[in-house]
Amino acid sequence: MTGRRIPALVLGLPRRSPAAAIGLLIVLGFVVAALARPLVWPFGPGAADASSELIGPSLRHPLGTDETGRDMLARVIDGARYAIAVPLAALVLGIALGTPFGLLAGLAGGLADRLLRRLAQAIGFIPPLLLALALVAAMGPSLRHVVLALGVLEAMFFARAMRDQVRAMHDSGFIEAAVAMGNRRRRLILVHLLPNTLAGIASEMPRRAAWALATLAVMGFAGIGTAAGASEWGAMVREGTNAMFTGQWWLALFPGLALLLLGFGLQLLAAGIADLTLRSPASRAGDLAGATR
Amino acid sequence: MERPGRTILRLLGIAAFVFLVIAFICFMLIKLGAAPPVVLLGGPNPMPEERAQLIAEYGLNQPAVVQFIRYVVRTLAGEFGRSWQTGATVADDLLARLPATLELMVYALLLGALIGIPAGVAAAFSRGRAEERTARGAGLVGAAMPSFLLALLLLLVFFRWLDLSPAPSGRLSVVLTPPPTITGSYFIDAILMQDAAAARSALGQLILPVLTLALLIAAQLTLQVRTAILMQLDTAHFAYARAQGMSRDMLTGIAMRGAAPSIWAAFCGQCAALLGTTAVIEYVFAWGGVGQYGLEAMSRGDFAVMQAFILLSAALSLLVHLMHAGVRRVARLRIRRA
Amino acid sequence: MSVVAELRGVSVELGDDDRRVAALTRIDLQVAAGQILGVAGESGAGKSTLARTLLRLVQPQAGTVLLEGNDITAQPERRLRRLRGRMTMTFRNPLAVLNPRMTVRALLEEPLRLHARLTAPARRAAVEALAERLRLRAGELELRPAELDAGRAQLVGLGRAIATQPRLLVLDEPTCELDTVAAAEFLALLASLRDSADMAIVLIGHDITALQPVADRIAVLYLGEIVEEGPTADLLRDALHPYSQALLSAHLPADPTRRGRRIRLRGEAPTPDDRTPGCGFAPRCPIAENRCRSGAPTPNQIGTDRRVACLRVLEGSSRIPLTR
Amino acid sequence: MLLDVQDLRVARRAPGPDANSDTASGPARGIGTALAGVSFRVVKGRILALVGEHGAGKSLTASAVLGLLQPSARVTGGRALFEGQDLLRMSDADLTRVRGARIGFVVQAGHTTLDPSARVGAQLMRAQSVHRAIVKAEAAWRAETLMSSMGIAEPRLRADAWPHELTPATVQRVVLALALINEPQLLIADEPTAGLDITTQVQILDLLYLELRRRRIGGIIITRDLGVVAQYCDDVAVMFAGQVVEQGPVSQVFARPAHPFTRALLATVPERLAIAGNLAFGGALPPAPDGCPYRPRCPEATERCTTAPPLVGAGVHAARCHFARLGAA
Repeated sequence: MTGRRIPALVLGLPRRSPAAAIGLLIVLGFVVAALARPLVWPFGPGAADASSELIGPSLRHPLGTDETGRDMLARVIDGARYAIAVPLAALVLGIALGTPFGLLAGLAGGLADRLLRRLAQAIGFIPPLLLALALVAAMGPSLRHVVLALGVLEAMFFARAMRDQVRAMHDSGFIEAAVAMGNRRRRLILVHLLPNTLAGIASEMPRRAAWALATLAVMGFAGIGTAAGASEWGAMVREGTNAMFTGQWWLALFPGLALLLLGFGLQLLAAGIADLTLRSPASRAGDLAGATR
Repeated sequence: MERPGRTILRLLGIAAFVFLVIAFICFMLIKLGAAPPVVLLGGPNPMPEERAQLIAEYGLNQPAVVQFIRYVVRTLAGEFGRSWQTGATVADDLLARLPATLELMVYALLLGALIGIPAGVAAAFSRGRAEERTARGAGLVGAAMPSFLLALLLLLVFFRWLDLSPAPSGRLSVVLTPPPTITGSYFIDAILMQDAAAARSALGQLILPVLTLALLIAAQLTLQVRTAILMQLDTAHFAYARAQGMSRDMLTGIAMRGAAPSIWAAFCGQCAALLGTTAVIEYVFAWGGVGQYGLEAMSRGDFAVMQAFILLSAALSLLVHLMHAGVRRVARLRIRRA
Repeated sequence: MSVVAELRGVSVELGDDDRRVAALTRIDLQVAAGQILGVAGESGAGKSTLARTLLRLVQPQAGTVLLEGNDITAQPERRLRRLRGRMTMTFRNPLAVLNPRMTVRALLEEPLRLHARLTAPARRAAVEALAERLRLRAGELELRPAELDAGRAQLVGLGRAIATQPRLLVLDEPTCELDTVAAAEFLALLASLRDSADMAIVLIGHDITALQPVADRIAVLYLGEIVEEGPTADLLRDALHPYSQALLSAHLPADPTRRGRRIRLRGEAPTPDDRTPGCGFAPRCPIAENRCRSGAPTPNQIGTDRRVACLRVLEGSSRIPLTR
Repeated sequence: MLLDVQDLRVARRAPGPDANSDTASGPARGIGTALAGVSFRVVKGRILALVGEHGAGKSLTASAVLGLLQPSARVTGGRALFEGQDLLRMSDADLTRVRGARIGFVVQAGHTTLDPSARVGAQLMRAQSVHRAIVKAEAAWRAETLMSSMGIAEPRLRADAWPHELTPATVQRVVLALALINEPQLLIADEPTAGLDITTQVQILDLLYLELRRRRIGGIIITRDLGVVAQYCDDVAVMFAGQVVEQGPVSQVFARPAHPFTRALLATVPERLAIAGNLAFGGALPPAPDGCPYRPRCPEATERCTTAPPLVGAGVHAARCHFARLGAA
């Protein structure tokens, strides 16, 4: 797979992994919708209209309106900005913070590595969802804090993943060969270690984004860090919960379904990538051994 | 080979380290807070005497190190402070609410495993067929499903539309009085007290939250079990056994035995992370357990509760971790004995 | 003939602090320019450790490692790095040692980039010349490791090793994952290299007979010790150490008319963990005596340039009677 | 006649996107590995060697005969008559009764064949109960007896061991026992000693040889080692690019190789390897898609080789070459 060029990789994706292709399509769909909404949709997310409060789904308002007459479709699409930007920012932060740590720990080995591992293990005993919620609750509700809390937790994940990759790679042949060839440490890391370890981590990214998205939504739903934005999907579900039982089910349902769809897209993408990168080990053991049916 | 004394010492050392790290994080929650600690611990408008007491209790005018040591000592003594929302001590509040949460979690785990493990096994064995795609797709949808959305959807269908289940108003119909506490589970206690009405009501209230949690667990387990079994199916020894003409039952047995450690790890992983999801579900169903208590404390900034809740969640997953390691150790000893 | 690489009384221990295992014990070895030294031994004999010690990728606990007469035993890695163009090696598993993200061209270019001060066009030309020497096919320079089979990958590995015109080339079981045809081609290429480039080559393998076509001398390794060493022809004609004899007789001649009579050894090739006092081979040796289990034999000079570490060799009673 | 494979053809599609498909390693991915008409015979009590380079289709042939092809490959023609019955047209249920019972097999990398989570003895007993109703005590007794005749000391103790506790050579002995425990009429062994030390390799091969002879079992040994062929096999089939290019009794084929590929293969043997001359085997050249597949590497190729060569036979010795040199001596 390494030999292929990027365009060929993208064009060939539907054939090689339908799951990854559909997942990618869903995610990109949300991105495009969030960017293009002002151009194509007549209603804005904040435009209250007293004449059309709490209208059910109709042609004019496909997802209905809320109690102040705002168009739900506009609000849901507006929420996609948060649903995309916050996990993305958290992911970037997590990778930027986490990978250097993991790289250093993996390279150093020994005591430093053991200590960091124990530390990560200890922190890992707190369910990540609760830790993220607590961090935001402690720091106070603001978009920055939400990104920071999610980013720190992503960083812990990526540090650990990177560390494992480095350790595994360290024992693999081509690093030893590179040492035997007389590579400097810096070149060893930049040319040989980093590209290969990053490739190993890349497949985890959609799943981590899905985690950040879900956690963001729980924050919104529980009213923690609602400053993330009025049209954040979790917060919208929270607002619509009571209306759901009085008959206005669309208020909570559609933002919830948007969450589900985007999350599903990310999960599909992750599963597809895993399928593409993981080949069954037995298939390499020869035909007789590899035949499974 | 291993001296038990040394092993125990080592374990104690690790436990102490883990506790200190987690205590530090809980302690830091206050330091991260935007408001002064007195407000965080005593509520928006603490009385002057309350204020003085808090400062004395926590040593708030002393250096941070001293505060941390005090916090550790207090925590070890089981003192978690007072909730400014309920006015009671956090320890009492937690103890009163714990049975409700445990009841929910235990049933959900059992039901989740009962659905998820067979589904995962079936998915793996029907590799490449429609059944697998269905099970895997369902697993992925479940993995992407926001917990609160599933709860609301179930409520919408079974409570609002079909009117089959009671309102999400806690563990028991509001018109009934709870049975006296024996095990802490309203359902079991009601049965023990032969209170049919209470038992029926408790069961009715349980169904939807347990189902929600169980479905979420089952979705994850399906995916994890499927992967674990598939890895077994891809081994050369499995192919060999199949080629030797073993019956389907024997093959299933071989794959299950091989995958058992992974499945056990997946199950324990679900246990460890469960309190977070449970909190959200309790919140939706107004369950009145520790999860709802903790979540509301977080959204209102009741820091003493928040700290204790995080500690409790860590303690629970530490317990699960020990259970996981213990079983694995026993299983490995069984192998090594040969 | 100038000695290029030499080990003097080298001992290497591997493992962590809890458990140290003697991988090599008191190794004396010399290899001269223009010479191929074959090293034969079974798994656990210390072959790979020997290769890495020659290149000082492993720090020995005792003894001296010399490269072109210079003691490199205690050189810091920073200094060694500059020598790594003069002493190179190839590995057992040829595919695993190639960075999967680099093309064959980049892989061949790397040693030049590290050790030769060449301009980019000169380096390009050098890579092309190298490819021709290896008889790579058109387009193969642009492939990546995943698109190569073991034979081609080992060829690339060899190209990387000889790109900087080293003085010492160590080949760690280069043909063990190769087909017979690919292996034969590899050995033929190696022989032509020996004749054209004046370097010292250490060729490691697990079978004496497989080394025979190209090796000038052969050393037999057992449990981290050299039990016998001498010119290839002498050793093949008349192996003196019981283990060398057993190894030779275990070879299956590809000739149905030659039904070899075989020396049957007890048990399996041991790991260094199972090392017993006395001669390491004694537990499996068909002619071991009581003294073999107590005193470890030291290498004895036999004739002009053979060494054998066996107590019975001096009396001329080290030959095992053949039975079927 | 124990096994008569006639014109066996297997097509293989390029590995698809789904993770469960197989991946041929190296440049041969998807092409060239299919079988283009493989024929050979195994006689009761004789051992046939299947030799050739990696990717020539040796293992694929065995998989096809046993009905164990990967999903990406399928049989497109030919017959494989085992005691008169065509294995290729047998139902899966019938095939299951043949495999492991009447045909035993040893696969490459034997250590992966054993179930890591079951004791060795239990696996040997399990293999027996698959094919017949047997009392536990008898199954255990038979397992121990066979382990002992496979040269495993203290079989009762070893039967209680887990696979990871055994040395590679002992594992291989257990694997052999597993293949023989149901007293098959035919044994297919795919690289039975790959990865073993050479001193243990001969121990294992000696055992296998004696056991096959003693029980008058027909054997197919797939190997790349011509020494194994010369010393342990009666007949040989040389494969190249999915075809048998030469077959016959080992003594005749080794004495008078009729196909240029066989000659090249025999020239690689250490004792014969003439290093002095610059040997060009052309090992890296891919086989030709039409005509004689060996043409690109053949030093004797002519115009005629662009047409498919016929099978030229002289009695039991035959080769697929326009210029086959047969029976001259």
